[in-house]
Amino acid sequence: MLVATALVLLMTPALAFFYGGLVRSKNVLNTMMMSLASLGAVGIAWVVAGYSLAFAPGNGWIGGGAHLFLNGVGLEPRGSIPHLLFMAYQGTFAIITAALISGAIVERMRFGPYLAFITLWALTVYAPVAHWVWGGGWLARLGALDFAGGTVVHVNAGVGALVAAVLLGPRKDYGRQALLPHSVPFVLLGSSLLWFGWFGFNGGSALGANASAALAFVNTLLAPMATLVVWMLLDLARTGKATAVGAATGIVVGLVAITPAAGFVPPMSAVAIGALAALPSYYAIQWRSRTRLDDSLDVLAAHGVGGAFGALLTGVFAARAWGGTDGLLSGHPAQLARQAAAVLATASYSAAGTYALLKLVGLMATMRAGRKEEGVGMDVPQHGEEAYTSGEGAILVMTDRAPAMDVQTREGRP
Amino acid sequence: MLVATALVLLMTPALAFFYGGLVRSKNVLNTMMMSLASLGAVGIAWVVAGYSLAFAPGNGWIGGGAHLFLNGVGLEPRGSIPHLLFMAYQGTFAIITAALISGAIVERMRFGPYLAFITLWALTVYAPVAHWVWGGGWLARLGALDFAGGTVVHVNAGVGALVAAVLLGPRKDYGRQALLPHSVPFVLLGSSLLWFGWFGFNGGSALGANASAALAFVNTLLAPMATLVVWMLLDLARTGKATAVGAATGIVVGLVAITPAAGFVPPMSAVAIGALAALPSYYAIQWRSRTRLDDSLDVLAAHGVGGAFGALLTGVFAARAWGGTDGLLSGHPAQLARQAAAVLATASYSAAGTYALLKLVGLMATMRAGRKEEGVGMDVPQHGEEAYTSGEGAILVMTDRAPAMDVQTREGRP
Amino acid sequence: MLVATALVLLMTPALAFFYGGLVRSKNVLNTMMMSLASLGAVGIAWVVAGYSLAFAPGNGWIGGGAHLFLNGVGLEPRGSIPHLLFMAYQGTFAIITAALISGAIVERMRFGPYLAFITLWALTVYAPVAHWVWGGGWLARLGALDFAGGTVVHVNAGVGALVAAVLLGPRKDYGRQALLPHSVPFVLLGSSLLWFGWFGFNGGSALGANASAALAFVNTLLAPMATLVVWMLLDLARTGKATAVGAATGIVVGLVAITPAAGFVPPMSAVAIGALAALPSYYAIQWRSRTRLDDSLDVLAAHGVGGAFGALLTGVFAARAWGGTDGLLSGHPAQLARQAAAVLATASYSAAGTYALLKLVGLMATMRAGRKEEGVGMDVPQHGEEAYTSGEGAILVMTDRAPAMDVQTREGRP
Amino acid sequence: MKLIVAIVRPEKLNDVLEALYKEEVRGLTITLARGHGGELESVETYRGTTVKMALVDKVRLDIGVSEPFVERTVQAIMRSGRTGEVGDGKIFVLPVQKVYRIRTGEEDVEAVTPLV
Amino acid sequence: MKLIVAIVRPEKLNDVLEALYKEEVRGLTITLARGHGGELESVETYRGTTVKMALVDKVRLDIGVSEPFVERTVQAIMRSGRTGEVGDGKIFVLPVQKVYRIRTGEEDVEAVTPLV
Amino acid sequence: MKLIVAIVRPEKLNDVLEALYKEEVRGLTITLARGHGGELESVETYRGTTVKMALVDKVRLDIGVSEPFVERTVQAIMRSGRTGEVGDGKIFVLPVQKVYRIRTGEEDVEAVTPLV
Ligand SMILES: Nc1ncnc2c1ncn2[C@@H]1O[C@H](COP(=O)(O)OP(=O)(O)O)[C@@H](O)[C@H]1O
Ligand SMILES: Nc1ncnc2c1ncn2[C@@H]1O[C@H](COP(=O)(O)OP(=O)(O)O)[C@@H](O)[C@H]1O
Ligand SMILES: Nc1ncnc2c1ncn2[C@@H]1O[C@H](COP(=O)(O)OP(=O)(O)O)[C@@H](O)[C@H]1O
Repeated sequence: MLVATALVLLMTPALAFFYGGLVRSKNVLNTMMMSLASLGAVGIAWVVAGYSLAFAPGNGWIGGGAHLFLNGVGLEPRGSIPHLLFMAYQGTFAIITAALISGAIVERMRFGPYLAFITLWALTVYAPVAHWVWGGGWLARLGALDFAGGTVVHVNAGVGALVAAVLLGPRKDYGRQALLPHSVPFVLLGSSLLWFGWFGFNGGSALGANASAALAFVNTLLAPMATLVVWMLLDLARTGKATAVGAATGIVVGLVAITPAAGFVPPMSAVAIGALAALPSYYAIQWRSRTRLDDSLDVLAAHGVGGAFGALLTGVFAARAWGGTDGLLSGHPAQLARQAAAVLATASYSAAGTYALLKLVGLMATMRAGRKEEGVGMDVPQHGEEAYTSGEGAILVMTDRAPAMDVQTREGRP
Repeated sequence: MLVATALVLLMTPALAFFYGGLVRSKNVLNTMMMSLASLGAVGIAWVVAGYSLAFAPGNGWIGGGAHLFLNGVGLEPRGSIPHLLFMAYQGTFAIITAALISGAIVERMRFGPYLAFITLWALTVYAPVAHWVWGGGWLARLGALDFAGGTVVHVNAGVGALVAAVLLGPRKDYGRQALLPHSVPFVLLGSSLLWFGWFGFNGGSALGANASAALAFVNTLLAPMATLVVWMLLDLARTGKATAVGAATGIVVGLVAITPAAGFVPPMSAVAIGALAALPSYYAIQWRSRTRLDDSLDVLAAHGVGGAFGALLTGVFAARAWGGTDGLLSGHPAQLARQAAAVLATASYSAAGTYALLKLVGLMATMRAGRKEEGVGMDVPQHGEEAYTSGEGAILVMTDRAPAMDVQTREGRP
Repeated sequence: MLVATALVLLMTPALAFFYGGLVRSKNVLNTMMMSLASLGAVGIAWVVAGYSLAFAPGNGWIGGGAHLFLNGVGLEPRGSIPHLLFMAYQGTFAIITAALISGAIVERMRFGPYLAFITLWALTVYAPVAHWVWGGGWLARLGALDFAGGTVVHVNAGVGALVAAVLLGPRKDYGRQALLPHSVPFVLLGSSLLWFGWFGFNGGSALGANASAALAFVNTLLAPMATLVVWMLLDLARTGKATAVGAATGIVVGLVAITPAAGFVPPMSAVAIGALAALPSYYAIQWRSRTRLDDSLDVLAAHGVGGAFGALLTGVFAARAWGGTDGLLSGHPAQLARQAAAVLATASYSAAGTYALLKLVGLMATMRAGRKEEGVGMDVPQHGEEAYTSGEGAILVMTDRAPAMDVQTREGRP
Repeated sequence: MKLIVAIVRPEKLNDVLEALYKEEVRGLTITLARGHGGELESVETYRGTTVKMALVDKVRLDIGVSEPFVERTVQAIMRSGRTGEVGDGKIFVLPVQKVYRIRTGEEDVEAVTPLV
Repeated sequence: MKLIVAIVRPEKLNDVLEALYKEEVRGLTITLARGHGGELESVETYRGTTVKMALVDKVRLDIGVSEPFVERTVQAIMRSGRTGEVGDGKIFVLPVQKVYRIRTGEEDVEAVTPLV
Repeated sequence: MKLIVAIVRPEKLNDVLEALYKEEVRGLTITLARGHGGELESVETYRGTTVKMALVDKVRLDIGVSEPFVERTVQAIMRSGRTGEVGDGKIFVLPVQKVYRIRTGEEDVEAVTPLV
């Protein structure tokens, strides 16, 4: 479990590279910071209140205040692992879920309002949904299956991303100019590290190194392989060329789709889920890019669609013999209905919550960068840095001197 | 074991970066995809048939069909770990072995034929050899020692690479122009992640967190350190400069050389193996670069020579007290002969098999990219993407419109 | 423990990227090699003598010669893990500590003398200090707390860096031109992998997967989160912009500060330590950049100041209930005094030892690169390579021909 | 024959290319450059170091045109590259003695006329 | 004195350098550029987005030569840089008023004569 | 009007910019370039391959100036860009027929006079 938590933590920087490689070089630091800052802002919010809202005893809708400020969270076991570690593990999920949303609004949202938004989102949208499914809330009682977060994490983030993209509006050049990834190797690095980290995400969700963990682990290996193959074939069929960005996307979609099912389905079903999941996401991306919906890095198509589809397929393929409840193929169509209910409930709540929060943040501050800032790129105006510098023509400013210092530096040197 | 499997999986992307950094920037995506695609194509082939051919009961030469489509591979233990996990762990080995070969033919082989080739190679070359050594085949009965794949993985891939390089012929500019690595930091990233992943490769081959794993682990730490030191010294002696590409190569050679010996030799012998292994590979690279043999990324010198040398040294240094059979230094020269037999058998079979397969694939499709494609680089013609783009001068094409659309986009905007 | 050791090993390449991203592109290979070469040089020195000097039975000041050349270091348990593994784990600490110093002298120190220096430093400065604290030496007897190396690793390296920066003098353009990071994404990659590896550093220091490890682990998660938040707030307050380099630095400072305390303090104290530790390091960096002290990558401010502050805070927050001795807040101010003693002793010894060693190395060889070499960058003169090449205009030289060969190549081709 | 050298803002490049396209200017070469003029300098900070970027990213276009095209080309660039804020760039018109098309060896006016 | 500006294919650069070397043209400066002409455009796809690359990588050479070298230099580039397919590039010959060698302050012809 | 094209060492760029600043030359454009001249070539090795780098990094400055500024500008660059070792670079002075400021449409001398 220690290792699993470390692996999930690594997913957030991995996401930073996946997203960072996909944007233009003038926005890469901003994009990466949107993921990394979640490690700070959401992480601390989780410790202060999020964990308690999700996992302290409460009602069917939300947890209580018993664990605010980690009150009563110590080294005593919770299930088979120390309570503290359980809290940390769950915290890494909250962090990455919030960070996922950033893919919808990169290259145009100001950094301060973004930080405020994801911190609030983690507390008011993520924590309740986590409570519903894993904290003993109403979806858990209903019997919806979500092994490692297909609905809680991916549907939730995907729908949040959709709402955020709509509210912020498209980038000024969207649909007019080609907005190309500045470093595809970074995209491949990110998706590879995501896969590596995802073993902690799914494998660790068994909360122990047992047979369930082994199953979840192997399924996390097999499903993305199948998605990768199908995605490459779709690419080849459509344009005759298997793209690298497509391969990276396919891996992520396969990981997303197997997440809710990982510990509940036999391995060949994992292959099937992975292969099938390529289709809706692939076509969602094709369709999205022809609309005015600038969900810039396709969070909805990869995580929302992939997660929802995976959650439904869980209801199809789940088998009691492999650790789940029986699903459609084992003769229990009711499970599919429960899965659909979970997806719908999460999607609705996430949409409403994200909408309300963004409106609130929009009242406090301007969320969107100006056209000029967008033109120059977010890195310099928002972070005061460039990602790649040659240093030539940069004039050193002595911070403890008067404003006239740069002339003085120029002339006053030995 | 879960962790070890995840680590070995990570080695394939690590290889993608090691290889990707060494090529020119116009071929980096193609080179990286050659490794990453193995995760899909070989992975699925392994699940479908490869595992069965290697590990299902059969004769001394090949396994049977009992485990086709993972039939009968479940969570019951095989040895000390779940059978399914054993299958997955072995699958990651097949994936990386096939990917290794790509280093010999980068910057000129077309992607489709490459995919077909490595998929078939994994089934018809890798799976039988794995059966010989680890699946209870004739080399196992002979008593050849191969802890984690010195012959199965490295000699096998190295010889396959040699044959592939010869059959495809050199790149058009090979020996005429300098073909330089476009990003040495990526090479260093790749070799570092390879080292990290190799702990799973060697440490995991003990199939449990026991003393043998600890020994294999520590040896995997010590041998590359020694190789790195010797390599830097050789560099310094030859040119006065310790190169970074050399350091990365040295680390990989050390890892390769210790692979067959990891769990069988005492730690100071691991240091000796690491140190000695630098020599043949170092001089093989020097020699190769002066020939017409365009094994572009020196798979033969690093993996073939390093693996063979390591396998022989295993026969020298192995000691019963540390988990092996006694070797030459412990007074059993016979073990050295057995090791030599294993190396020769693997090399011969790999050469013959690779040759036959490439001829077969060559009958079906043109394997080699045209001169013009080679000039432009493989990324755009084969994958429809550039690795690093600035986006300027890229004209957006609306995919759902008529061919005249780009003019229309240029003029029809608000 | 296997995993923890692998994670700590990964920290050295992570450091290579953290440092490599911060320098100019003409020095990146040199900077990365300074970290990676430590894996070879210090690693082998550790095996040969360092481990024995630190951990073989000796007196209060230094270990003995019983374990030279790993004599008597086998698979028998030492504490709860095999002795060999304990040796390897401690070796990775020595390697990274020596590599940390390089941040103070990048872009100007010649590579050969650097190698000699860190090898000697590991033997004569690191090994004794490790003996004092962890090998049963006088600081251990005094009762100073250092969970995973706040003093041994960070104060030690930070002070060594200070001395090295002073003795080598500033870069020729320091304070005259802006010396900017050439790749901030690499810096973020490095700091993310450092965090990931640090779980092995702190979590593994409990030497087992027990409750103490879980506590250390969670604290290693929480403290940097708090530092990151505070650092971003300090940045926002000072310039209105949260920098990415700042975020990366903040994460490292938080990791450093929690290192001595990780297994001794409750989680909310870890948050407090992380938050507080941002302040001295932040202002130390601001102050340093206005002086003539060219500690180029702020090793002193991040590791020296952060480590010392963390060691003192350990004396404040440590609690018997969580595995430590009671500290100031639990009513034992004496512990704070012991911590201060440990910091002072380490700092003094490190300063003296580093000074003596550098003077010695300086007698043997010129340590500093010439002005011209500094202008061209260290990569080409010291390593014979460029980090990023396009290959155009590079003329191939046939190494086995006479000096006139390049004309011959130009003309003699088909 | 003239060589028109224009320095424009990178964010305006697509507009300029479009305008030139409409004027039937078909051949041109662009280079990434950095300019220094009266523009506002942007301030950046790296750890303790504060830095003014005195050089701003620009794109340079080199366009070889025959006499009748000079004015149209200049006007097209001026129209499409203008934002009205300091930093829009400059256009230089240089005399050219001779132009060759490498592919065919054609000279001068023929060398710059597209052969579609 | 003339300044010869040549735009050539990057894959031909080594050949061009070799040809110039044989003609004893010793000094030159190259810049990476991107060109737009009559070349076939290459199509790329990124997720749903399809893109035509209207700009193709080129290399620009700037060579200052004294009068007697002009013709030889131009011919050398034309010979070595030619593939015969659209996109081979152009050569511009610009008049130069003055040339200086920074190291010595030498002017004009001396400034471009190598002093080996 | 003249266009001054100077090739200088990158490590001297800051000095050159400073010298130009003191001479009140306010507008200029720089481009990264690589030069080939009489400089010592640097040798590099990658695995078994040894390579001579025949091209050395340089920076190119393009400065449009009115006649009275030509001499001052040239002298400033020569003074500040000189190290005395082979490889310091060259300065070319090209005639310019016309200059425009894109922002305002101003021409010639007005186009290069800063409007602070
Ligand atoms: N004299 C000049 N020579 C060459 N390039 C110049 C010159 N003056 C300006 N430029 C280029 O034009 C850009 C904008 O010029 P500037 O004078 O700042 O704006 P404006 O033309 O709007 O007054 C500069 O960044 C520089 O690249
Ligand atoms: N009028 C021009 N001015 C500047 N550069 C040009 C011009 N025409 C072409 N070029 C450059 O030459 C390259 C090839 O030109 P193109 O006309 O496509 O081929 P060709 O010369 O073989 O007919 C272009 O990519 C561009 O860089
Ligand atoms: N004839 C030329 N045309 C264009 N650029 C040149 C020419 N000669 C030299 N250069 C540029 O000037 C740089 C230095 O020139 P070089 O002749 O080596 O040194 P020096 O001027 O000190 O004798 C070269 O790297 C190249 O960029």
